Amino acid sequence: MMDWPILSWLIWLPCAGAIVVLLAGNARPRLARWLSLLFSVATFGLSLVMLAVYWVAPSGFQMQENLHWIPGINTSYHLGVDGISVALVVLTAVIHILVVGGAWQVIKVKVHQYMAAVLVLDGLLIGVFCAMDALLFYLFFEAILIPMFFLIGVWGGERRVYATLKFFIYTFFGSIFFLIGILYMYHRAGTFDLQTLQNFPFTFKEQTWLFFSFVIAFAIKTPMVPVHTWLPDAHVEAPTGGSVILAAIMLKVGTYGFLRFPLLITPDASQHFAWLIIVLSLIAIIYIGYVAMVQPDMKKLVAYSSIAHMGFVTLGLFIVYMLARQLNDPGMAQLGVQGAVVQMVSHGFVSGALFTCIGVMYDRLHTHEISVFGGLAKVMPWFGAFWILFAMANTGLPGTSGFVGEFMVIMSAFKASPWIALFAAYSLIISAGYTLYLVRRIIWGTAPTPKAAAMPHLNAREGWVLTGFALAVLAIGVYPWPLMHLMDSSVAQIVTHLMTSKIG
Amino acid sequence: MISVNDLLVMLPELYLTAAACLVLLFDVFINDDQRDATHWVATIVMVVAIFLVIHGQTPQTVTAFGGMFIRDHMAEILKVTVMIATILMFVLARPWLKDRKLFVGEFYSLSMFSVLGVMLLVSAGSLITVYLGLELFSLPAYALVAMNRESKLASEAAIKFFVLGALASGLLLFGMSLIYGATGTLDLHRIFLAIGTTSHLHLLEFGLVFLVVGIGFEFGAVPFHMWLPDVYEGAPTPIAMYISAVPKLAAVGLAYRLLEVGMGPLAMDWRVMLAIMAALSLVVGNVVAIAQTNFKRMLAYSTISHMGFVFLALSNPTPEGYSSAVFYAVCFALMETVAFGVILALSRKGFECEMIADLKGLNHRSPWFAGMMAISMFSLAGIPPLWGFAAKVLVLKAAIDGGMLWLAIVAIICAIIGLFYYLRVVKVMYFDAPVAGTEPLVAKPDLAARWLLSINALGLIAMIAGSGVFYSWCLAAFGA
Amino acid sequence: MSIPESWYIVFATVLFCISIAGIFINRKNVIVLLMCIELMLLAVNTNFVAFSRFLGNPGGQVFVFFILTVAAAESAIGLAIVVLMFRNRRTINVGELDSLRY
Amino acid sequence: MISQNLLIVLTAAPLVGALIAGLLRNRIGRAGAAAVAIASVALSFFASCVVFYQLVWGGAPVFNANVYTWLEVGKFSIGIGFLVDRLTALMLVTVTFVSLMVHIYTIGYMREDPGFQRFFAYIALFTFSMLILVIANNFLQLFVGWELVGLVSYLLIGFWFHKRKANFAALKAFIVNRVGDFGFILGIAAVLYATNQLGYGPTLDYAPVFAHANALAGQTITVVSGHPWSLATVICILLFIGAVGKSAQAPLHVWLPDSMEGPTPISALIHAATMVTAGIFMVARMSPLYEMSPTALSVVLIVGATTAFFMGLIGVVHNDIKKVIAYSTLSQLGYMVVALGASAYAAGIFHLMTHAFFKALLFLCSGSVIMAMHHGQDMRFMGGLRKRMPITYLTMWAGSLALCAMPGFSGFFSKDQIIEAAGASHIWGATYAYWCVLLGVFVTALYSFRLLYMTFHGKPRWKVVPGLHEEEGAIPQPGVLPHEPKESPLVVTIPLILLAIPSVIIGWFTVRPLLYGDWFKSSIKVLPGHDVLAGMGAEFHGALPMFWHSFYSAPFLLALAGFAVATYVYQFNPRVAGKVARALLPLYKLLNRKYYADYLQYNLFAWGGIRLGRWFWKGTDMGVFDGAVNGAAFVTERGSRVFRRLQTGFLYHYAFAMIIGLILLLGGLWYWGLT
Amino acid sequence: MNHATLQMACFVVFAAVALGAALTVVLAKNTVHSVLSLVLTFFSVACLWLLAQAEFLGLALVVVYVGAVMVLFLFVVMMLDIDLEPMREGFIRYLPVGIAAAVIMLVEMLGIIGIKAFDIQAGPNPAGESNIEWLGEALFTHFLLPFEIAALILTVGLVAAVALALRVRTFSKHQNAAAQSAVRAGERIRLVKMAAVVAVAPAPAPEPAKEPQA
Repeated sequence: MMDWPILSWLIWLPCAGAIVVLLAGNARPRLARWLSLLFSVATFGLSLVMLAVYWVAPSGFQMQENLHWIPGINTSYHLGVDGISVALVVLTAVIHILVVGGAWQVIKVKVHQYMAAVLVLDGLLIGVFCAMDALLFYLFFEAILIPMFFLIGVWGGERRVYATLKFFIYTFFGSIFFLIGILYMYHRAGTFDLQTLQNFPFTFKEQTWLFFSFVIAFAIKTPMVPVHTWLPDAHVEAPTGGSVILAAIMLKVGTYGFLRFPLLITPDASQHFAWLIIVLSLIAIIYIGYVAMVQPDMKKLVAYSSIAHMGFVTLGLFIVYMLARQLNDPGMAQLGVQGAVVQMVSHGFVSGALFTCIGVMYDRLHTHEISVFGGLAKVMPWFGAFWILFAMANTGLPGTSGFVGEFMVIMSAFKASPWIALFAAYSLIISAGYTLYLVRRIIWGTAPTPKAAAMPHLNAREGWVLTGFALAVLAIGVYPWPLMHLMDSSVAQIVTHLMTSKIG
Repeated sequence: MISVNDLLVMLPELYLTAAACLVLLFDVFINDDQRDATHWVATIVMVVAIFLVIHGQTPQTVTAFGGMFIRDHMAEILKVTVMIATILMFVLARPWLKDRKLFVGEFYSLSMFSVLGVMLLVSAGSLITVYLGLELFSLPAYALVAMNRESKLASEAAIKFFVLGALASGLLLFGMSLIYGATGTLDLHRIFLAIGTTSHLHLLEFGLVFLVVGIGFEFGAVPFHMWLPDVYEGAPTPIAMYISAVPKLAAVGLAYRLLEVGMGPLAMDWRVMLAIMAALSLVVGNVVAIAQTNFKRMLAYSTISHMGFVFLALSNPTPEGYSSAVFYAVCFALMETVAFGVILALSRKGFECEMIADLKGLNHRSPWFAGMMAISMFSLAGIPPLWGFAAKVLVLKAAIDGGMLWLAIVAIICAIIGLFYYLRVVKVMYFDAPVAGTEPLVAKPDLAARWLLSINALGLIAMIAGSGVFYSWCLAAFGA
Repeated sequence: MSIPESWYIVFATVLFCISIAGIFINRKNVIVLLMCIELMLLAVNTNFVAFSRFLGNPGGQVFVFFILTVAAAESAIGLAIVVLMFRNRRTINVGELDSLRY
Repeated sequence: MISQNLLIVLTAAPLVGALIAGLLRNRIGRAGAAAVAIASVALSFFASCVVFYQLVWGGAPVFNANVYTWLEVGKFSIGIGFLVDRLTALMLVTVTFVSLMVHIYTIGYMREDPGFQRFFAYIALFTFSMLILVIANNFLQLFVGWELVGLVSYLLIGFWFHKRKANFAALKAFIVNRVGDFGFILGIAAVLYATNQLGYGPTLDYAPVFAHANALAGQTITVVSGHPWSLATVICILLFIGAVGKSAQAPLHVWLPDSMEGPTPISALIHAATMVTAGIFMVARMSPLYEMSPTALSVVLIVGATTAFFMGLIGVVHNDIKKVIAYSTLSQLGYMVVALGASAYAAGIFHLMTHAFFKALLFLCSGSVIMAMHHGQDMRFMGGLRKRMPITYLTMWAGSLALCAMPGFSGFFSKDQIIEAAGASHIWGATYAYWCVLLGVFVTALYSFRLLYMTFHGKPRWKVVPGLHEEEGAIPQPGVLPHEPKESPLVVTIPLILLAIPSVIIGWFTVRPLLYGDWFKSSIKVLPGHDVLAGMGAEFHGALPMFWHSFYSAPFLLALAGFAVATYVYQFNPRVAGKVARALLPLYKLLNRKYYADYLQYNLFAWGGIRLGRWFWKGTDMGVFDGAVNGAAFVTERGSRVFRRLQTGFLYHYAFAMIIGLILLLGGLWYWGLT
Repeated sequence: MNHATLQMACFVVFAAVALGAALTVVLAKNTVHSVLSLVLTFFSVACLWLLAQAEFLGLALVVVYVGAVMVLFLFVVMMLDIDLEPMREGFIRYLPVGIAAAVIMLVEMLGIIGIKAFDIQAGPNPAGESNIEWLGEALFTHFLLPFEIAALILTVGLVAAVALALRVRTFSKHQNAAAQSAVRAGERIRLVKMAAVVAVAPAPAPEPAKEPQA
């Protein structure tokens, strides 16, 4: 069992599926749909197998595969998962099933290409979370831009070209510096192996430069203020599936990168500049909250709220230095990191669900304008109920997944500094403000137009997709222990690792 | 003394010489409507030549004709790639040539002579062979550019190409003469050795500048790049394809022979010059490409920027640096063939697919061609998981290892700018609606072209996995 | 033999510079441009001849031999292109050759 | 022994009921939904009674165990579990009883509402949430319940979602509550910080935190550098901010009056009897912590006293029947908070319980009136209903008397003790609090009787227009009815009666055990220095002596005065009211505008926030951040257009470029490179 | 005047003539004059080479260049009836630029080379008396490969020039005997059956569909 290259299968099965789906051709959309569902479900099944295997012995990197890739530069096809990766891989697989389901009848042109892009994204994103080689990580990290570029550009809204070019070039802009950072590390350490790099004693000056090369990449991907402006545009123009993947998983790629690179490879520089990230995170939480409140477009609003929520993730990741090193409290540091990761997973479901909801509305009236909708609670009662649930999760209501991560981060932040906790907790107010203000306008009240009053009810497919999201959101909210247990030892290792300084 | 061994060492070259002459003759004796035979003969000749190069491989470097000719792995890699590119040109160009009544035997024989020139150039062991190889390669190229005799643009391109090429070779020769004067030998290896003892170091450095200028011209590096966009645009598309791929490979060989094999001890001087040219090429190439509307011209500027990348690698005068330069050049050549191949395939009688706007909505008309073009564009932009990414990584790595971090940063900033115009091509193909009235493309009857193009394009994906093997070859070729 | 080598070098250099100046001055006439390049080659050849003589090495002179050969072939092709261009455009004025630009 | 399974049933039953009523609402129909919800809450009530019995008379020990681990990170773990001591048990019974009553009442009240099933799902869900809150054995679970009740409150206030005002009221309630929760979660974080700091491990379980509360003494936390603050004070004040929000104390009270936009049953259940008292319960639960911080207690005291008096005043000028009761609720909550601040936690809880009965009763009565008035709530168009709805009339009188602390009624026992406790307390601010609560009695009586007179007495100010077309949920014109108002049906009146009974009598036999009998045992902890109840206990000789004694006390006299004034003004000489209002115009205006709190809230926070957001969005986000990005693209593109001009197309320029390049390289070599 | 002085005097004279002629090439108004000046330059330089005892190359220069290449140039110049006026536009304007470029070059070059280092006299002629023999031996031993390549280059030059310049006259009439003898009657005559009376002119056949574009 352990020798079977399950991670490779996880990565390449959907990619192969994409080719198969492409071969189905434009003329047979039904076939393309079913095939892609088949492949995404198969991938999910595999991810569950992986989860089961991992669960047996949850420590360290498991299911490793290591093949030479470019021996000349000592880089290898090195895969492996720890608890955090496992969680994110499963998240990816689940979300993609929901995306395929969500696109079922919505996508009408070039179905095969759409599905292929989604499946390729599936594989590549799983690849990001499995890569244990810096260059391989980068490969997946950047390759995901291509299918996303097409998703937004081909099936997107009116300003899709602007949005997708901006998205692509912006993120490329960040990641290319990251590439230089990787290569510089190779220059110094002679390897791309992440674990070796994590133990390599870079000097403080080097760490500083590397840190910024990492941060610029991941900050854009995450995205953090002030390099977030691509996200609202991309979201607004993206088709529903694209938005869901973008929000649910691609943003996590950025924070996952934070976790793997600056946190562990340049711990001293990270410690030194943690204030910067913390300040930016807090700005994201508060400032972006205000910006979100006044958006006239639902997708923009949720996009901005995503930025704010990712602020919690970066916050949780970077207070660890204050906790673990300055205050010597690894327990709280672990709480912070764990909270950040839980927030990642949770936000995956919550934002994915919200974008799916918006997609459902878009399919009916072909707009994201808030002012067009109203009184959904009456027009589409079940849908309204789902909306409320996800909106509440977005505001971090206990019992939903949105609460868990925020709670943990605030708890640990208080130890780092009450002020940080104070600003972070402001999210309670501001997120309620923008989310419920949105809810008030679209769910409550009355439909502003006869068209909005005559929107058809949720169909079974939409219902199932939303139910899937809802179950995940509630499950994590009510009983997050399994998720945490999955990651506990990995997070503990990370915290232990970053407690030791590299510059002695 | 010359022995049979010497001849065997350069068997592929000899074979190709004979074959080229035979093709020339063969073509004289056949009718116009039998010209396909010439095509296939020439193609098969090239395939056999590849086989000969590979088959005759020797583990060590072998020299012949008293060091005039060097057969090493570097040369072999370049030769094989050049021949692959030429075969691609042959096969992809055939329908295009036929449509334009340019399907003539001279096309094949001149191309083969030109290839021969490249083969001699990259194997040159002496300044003389370098020069002669260069000329043997470029003279047919000038003629090929002008091949479409009715075209005003083609003759304009040819005259520009020719005059500037002649100027460049004049400058190169001037440098050679000075180096000869300073070292007293034409043999590259002896020059290398003589540099340590010569009393005319200034003369040598002076000559070096001229050599660098000549090399820069061959690459099309700023400020010696001016010919390149005009030639790309003016030349018949298959020739532009050839010029985009083959001279770059030749230039890598040229640079290696002259700069490393010959002027190696002066590396500290020339690498700075290359670095400056690299930076200029990157900036000018990428920035100017954005404003282009002609696809070929855009590719030309993109080529300029890519040559900046090659220089980036060369500015690290180590086996790693050269390996990555070769890697990059080979990769670049094969990416360009795809891009040009697609527009060749899209051109029809009376319609030249040249403008970026001509690609509008290609995905609706022919998803397959659109896909291949997209692969090529992403690869050129250096986006993983395409081969161009591996090449970019290796080059950047070489630059960083060579202490040229600043240059690497310039390169990546320019790469960001460059991304824009590659993406624009993809955008036009995928996001724009087809121009009204353009019906779906019917598959070209030429299956060979279609297949070869597909293999080439898919190879750009597959080679990301094969990069390791290929890079190892390159490294081995430079003895690392 | 009493002529110093430097004389040849200076001569070649001056000749070279004249050819450069010629390129600048006679911008428009492509045939004069080609002739300037011939001048440049002449300078090169002179260099080679002189070096060869003073080094006592035949290589330089052999090189000159090849340069002459190649230059002849090159001229042939170049002039053929010029003729072609003239046929197409009825001019050899480089100043009118700007269809390909930007 | 209390069985864990019983507790699970107790807690989960309403949830199950809610899920069934909510998710299968179309399957099971209106009757089914009502039946399921009522059954589940009844089950819960029954279980609560069993638990109460076991704990109080059965000698069962305090139950404290986790059901499952919710979160575990390293050494830190939190579960979802139950802590059942007497405080909890009392709350359980109160909550489930009132909830049950409201459930039954709802059948009648919401009879015609299309959202009937949804309503039952909500209130059952609310009951579940409240139980989670009450039964929690750790801070996290407390917060979970805390927020869940907020959610349901939000849903219920906005129950009539087509009403714009209801929507805004719901939004406001949620956000204002969130402001409180903001403090609350920071308080929890501070608790975690403290436990971590004090070395008994990071934990949020009540038991260890309370057990080690003494260790907080002298601990400080540096928030503003150079000014170490007492850790206990920080914790308590932060937690109290939560209570301020949830229990609608000034200045976060603004949501509660607005929340009257919801259906009346939930006003009774949530905004009078249960949810709003969560803050009181929480502070009582945290008594070990609050005892460590006299500063925090002072803050509590002052906030409570202020609310008790000044919010009551507003009630005097309002005409909306539910709003008056709502302000009364604010005021009564203030009383409870005063009790907490005076360390008379037991008194606070006691008042909580009695208040739950009589305030729920008052609300339900007002609901009954509103039904009769066809959803008209303005008292100016009522009057003379005494004859038409006698049960409502009587029960409302009973509730009002309890509210006014008329001797013998339940409110008397609890409120009197609070006033006494405030008087007996010696902490900073106690005098202010005493005067506030004392004068509050007058105010309470004033508005209570005003309400009764305006509603039930006098001449009818409504008229009947038969055949009037009734719009959805409300009459078109206030005071115009389609037919005669009549007494509500049995499902409405029975809960009224059932609630009226405890409202009247429960004080008699609970005052002694609850306040002076160490009834709460370990669940409430009071430091000897603060224990005002102990001092009062010395003078307490039983309910009857207290009853007799009260006729000489200031509160009674004040209540009587309030009664007299109300009777005079509203029963006999209504014109006086207008005159007084004109005479005290600034004061009247101030009260009528609710001290401008809403005005501030609306303009400063709501609109201010939106304006700020717009400014951020258009200015910073699109202007600066995005402008930089687009600007870079623009510059590049322009640069491209300029640079491409270099390629002039002229051959000689190309040659020049080459030669100039050569010259520059040569020059560079000459200048820098010559070795 | 001894031998050496004579040589130096000759050098100076020929060099001066060569440079003067070179300047004329550059400056002459008429292209024909330029070509002729170039011929003069070649002659003078050939003489300089002779002075350097490179007799073969000196002669070859005259033979190859003057005899062949220059004639070719002249031929082209004459053949292409060129309007000279527009080509001299900006002559004066660019003159200073050209002079400046040349001067800068010259200064840089001479500055870098450091002429002093080459102020040497040649040793005895290594070729002995026969420059041709000396050269020939090198050419056919050590430089055999380049020699062959040069041959190829000439071939290429030929082919290329032919390919570019040869115009196949499609209208020229020439006999193809084989084709003539292989001709058949059917290819020349078409027998058409016609009705005696044509009732209605048949509608013109629809245009054949355009061949599918690919």
